[in-house]
Amino acid sequence: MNPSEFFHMGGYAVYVWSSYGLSLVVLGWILISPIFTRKSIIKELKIKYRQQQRQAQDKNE
Amino acid sequence: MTDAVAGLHLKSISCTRGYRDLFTNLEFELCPGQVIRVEGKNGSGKTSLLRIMAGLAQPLEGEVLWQGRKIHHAESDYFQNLLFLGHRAAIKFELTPVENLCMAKSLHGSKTENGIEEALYQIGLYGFEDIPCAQLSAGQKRRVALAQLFLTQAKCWILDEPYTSLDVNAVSMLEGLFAKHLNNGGMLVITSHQPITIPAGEQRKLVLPNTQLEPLI
Amino acid sequence: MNASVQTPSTLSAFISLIKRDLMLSYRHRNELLNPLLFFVIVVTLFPLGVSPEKQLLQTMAPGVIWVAALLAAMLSLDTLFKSDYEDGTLEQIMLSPHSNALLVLAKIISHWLVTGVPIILLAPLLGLFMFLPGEGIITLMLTLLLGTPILSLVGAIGMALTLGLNRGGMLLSLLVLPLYIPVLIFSASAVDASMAGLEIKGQLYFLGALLVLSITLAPLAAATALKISVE
Amino acid sequence: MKLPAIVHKFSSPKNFYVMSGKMIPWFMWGFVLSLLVGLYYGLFVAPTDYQQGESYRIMYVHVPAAWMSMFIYMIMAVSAAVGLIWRIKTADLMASVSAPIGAAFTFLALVTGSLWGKPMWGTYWVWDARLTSELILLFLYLGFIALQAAIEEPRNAARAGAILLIVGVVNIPIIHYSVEWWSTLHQGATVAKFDKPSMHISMLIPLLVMATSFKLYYAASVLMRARSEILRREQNTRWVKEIIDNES
Repeated sequence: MNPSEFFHMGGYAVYVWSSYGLSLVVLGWILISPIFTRKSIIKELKIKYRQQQRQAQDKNE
Repeated sequence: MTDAVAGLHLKSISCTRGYRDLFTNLEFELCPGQVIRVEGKNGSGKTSLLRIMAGLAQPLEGEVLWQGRKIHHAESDYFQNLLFLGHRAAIKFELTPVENLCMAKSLHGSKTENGIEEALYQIGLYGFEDIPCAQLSAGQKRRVALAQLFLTQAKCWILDEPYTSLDVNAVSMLEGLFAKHLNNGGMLVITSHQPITIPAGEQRKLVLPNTQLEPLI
Repeated sequence: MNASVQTPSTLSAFISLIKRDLMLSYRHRNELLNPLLFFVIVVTLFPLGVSPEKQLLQTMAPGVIWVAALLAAMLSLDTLFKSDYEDGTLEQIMLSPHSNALLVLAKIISHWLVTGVPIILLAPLLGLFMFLPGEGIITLMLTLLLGTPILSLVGAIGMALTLGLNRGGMLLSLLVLPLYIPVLIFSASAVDASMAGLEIKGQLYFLGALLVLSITLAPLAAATALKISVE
Repeated sequence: MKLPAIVHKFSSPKNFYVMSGKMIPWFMWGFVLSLLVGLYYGLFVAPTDYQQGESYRIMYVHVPAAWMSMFIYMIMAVSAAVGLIWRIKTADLMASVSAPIGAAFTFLALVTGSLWGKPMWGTYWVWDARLTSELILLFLYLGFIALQAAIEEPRNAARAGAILLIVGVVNIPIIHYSVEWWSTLHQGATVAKFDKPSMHISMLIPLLVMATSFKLYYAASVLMRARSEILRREQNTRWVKEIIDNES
C-alpha cells in the first residue's frame, strides 16, 4: 500500500480522517487541560498561603 | 455505651464554609437543665453550628450524639425530642395561626388540636386564631412560630434568634418559659443579639470561633 | 421516657400534609391555571405552525399532546417545594420524626392532584383540536393517568436537586427531560396504536411498571436530595 | 455496613495523591504504546471490509468511545454511591472528575458515529437506537456537569451529583429499552442497518487493543484531574501546604 492510497482511504478519506482527527483533538485536550488547571491551582494557593502568613505575622506583632 | 451522655454530645466537630474554616474541634456536652448561648460575630458560624446540632447540616468532621447514638442513626428518636426554630419561621402566610400550629403538631407528633388555643392564648395571640398570618405583624408571626414551644414535649430546644422582632413583654414571657423548661430537665441552645436573662438552669456561653465554653453567671 | 409523649402517627401526618397542601393550592388557585394554559397554548400552536390539515394533525397528535403535557408538568414542578423551602417548612419536614420519604410522597401526591389531574381532564379538548378519534382520546387519558404521576415523581427528584440554585429552572429541564423519555415513548405509541386499532396492553403495562418503580424509589431519592438542598 | 479502616486509610486524599502520582506514568506509557499498536493494526494491518470498504476503520474509534461512554458512567455511579454511603472523599472526587472525560467520549461516539453513518446511510444522522441512546447519555452527562457547576459547596455538589447519578443508572436500562423498542417500532425510517456478522479476528484484535488503550487513557487522565482537584479541596491541610511550598 503506498502512502497516497493510504491517505485516500478508498474514497472515504474525509470521514475516516476527520473522525480520527477530531478524536485526537478532543482526547488530547482532555488529557492536557488538567496540567493547566493544576498550574493555576498551585498559583492560586501560593497567593492564599502567602496572605495567610502575612496575616499571622501581623497578629504576632 | 460507656460514654453515653444523657443529652447531646458534640464530638470534635469541624465546619467549613467554602474552603474557609469556621471552627474546628468543637467539643461539648449538653445535659438536662443546661443552657448554651452561642455567640459570635456575623458569619462566625452560629447558625451553621445550630443546624449541625439539629442534624440539618453535616459537619466536615466529627459526630453529634444523642444519648450516645449518632443522630443520623437515631433520627426518629432524636427528632421526637428536638424542637428547632430557625431564621425562617416555617409559617405559611395563607394559613391561620391555628392551621399553622396544627400542621406543625402533626409533623412532630399528634394530630389533635388540643392545646393550640391555649398555646395561642399564652403567647398573646388570643383573638387572632382565625386570621390568615399574612395579616399579622412580624412580631405576631414570630409568636405563632414560638407558640410551638407551649405545645411540644421535646426535651432539646435549639432556637436561632428567637427574640427577633419580639417586644419586651414577649421576651420576658419566653424567658419564663425557658426557665420552666430547664427546671423540668429540658435543654436549650440559643443564639441572640439581645441580652438573655434566664432565671434557671446551668448556663454556659460559647463565643465562636473559640471552642471553649465559658461559664456564665 | 415520658408516658404522655404520644407515638407519632405517620399516617395522620401524611394525610394532614396532603390536606394542607391542597388547602394552600386552593388559596392560590389562579396560579394553578398557568401550566394548564401553557398546555393548551402549546398544542394550539401546532396547527398554526404546521397546517390545519386533519390528516397531518391526527398523525402528530399523540406526540404533540404528550410533549406539551411533559413540558406543562415540568413547569408546574416549580411550585412543588419552593414556598416550603423559602419559609422554612421544608426544614421542619426534614426534622420530623416521620419518614421523610413518605412526607415527600404526600407533597408529590397533592401536587399531582392539583396539576396532573387537570391536565388529564383537559386532554379531551386538545384531542378534539388535533382531530383525535374517540378511542384515541380515551387512550390518551389513560396514558396521562398512568404517566403524569411518573412525571411528578421523577420531576420531584430534579426539583429537589435544583432547589435554591440560581437559574435552577433551566437546569431542571436538563436534568428531568431525559428521564421523561420512556414515558413519552410508550404513551405516545399507545395512543398511536389505539388509533390504528392495535393492542395497547403492552404499553400500559410498561407505564404501570414504571409508575410502581417510581412510587417506590423517587420519594426516597427526592427526600435525600432535599436534605442536601436545605443544608 | 462498615468498611474496614484500611480502606479509609488507603483512600485518604493524601494517600491517593501520592499513589496516583506514581501510577500515572505507567498508565500513560501503557496508553501510548497500546495506542500505537492499535492504530497500526487498525489502519494498516486489518483488511478492507468487503461491504463498507475503508470507511469501517472509523469503528476503531467509534466503538471503543461508545464503550467508554457507558463504562465511565457506571464507574461514576458506583464511586458516587460509595462516596454517599461510606463518605469517602476520593470516591466523590472520582465521580465528579470523570464526568468531562465521559462526556467527551460520548460526544466522540456521536460524532464519529454520524461520520461513519454518512457514507453508509447517506445522511449524517439517523434516529437509530444506538445513536439515540448515546445522545440521551450525553444529556445525562451534561446534566450532571451542570448540576456540579451550579452548587458551590463542594461536598453538597458531590452528594447531589451522587443522587443524580444513581437515578440515572436506574433509568439508563429503562431508557435504553424504550429507545430500542421505539426504534423497532419505526423500523421503516431507518436505512439499511449493518448486519453484524461475526467479525474476523484480524479486525477484532485492533478493536480490542484500542479499547484497552482508551481505558488506560481514562485511567491516566482521570487521575491527573483528581490530583489537581485534591489540591483544591484539601487546601487547608498541612500536607497540601507543604506540596505547594515545594513547587517552584
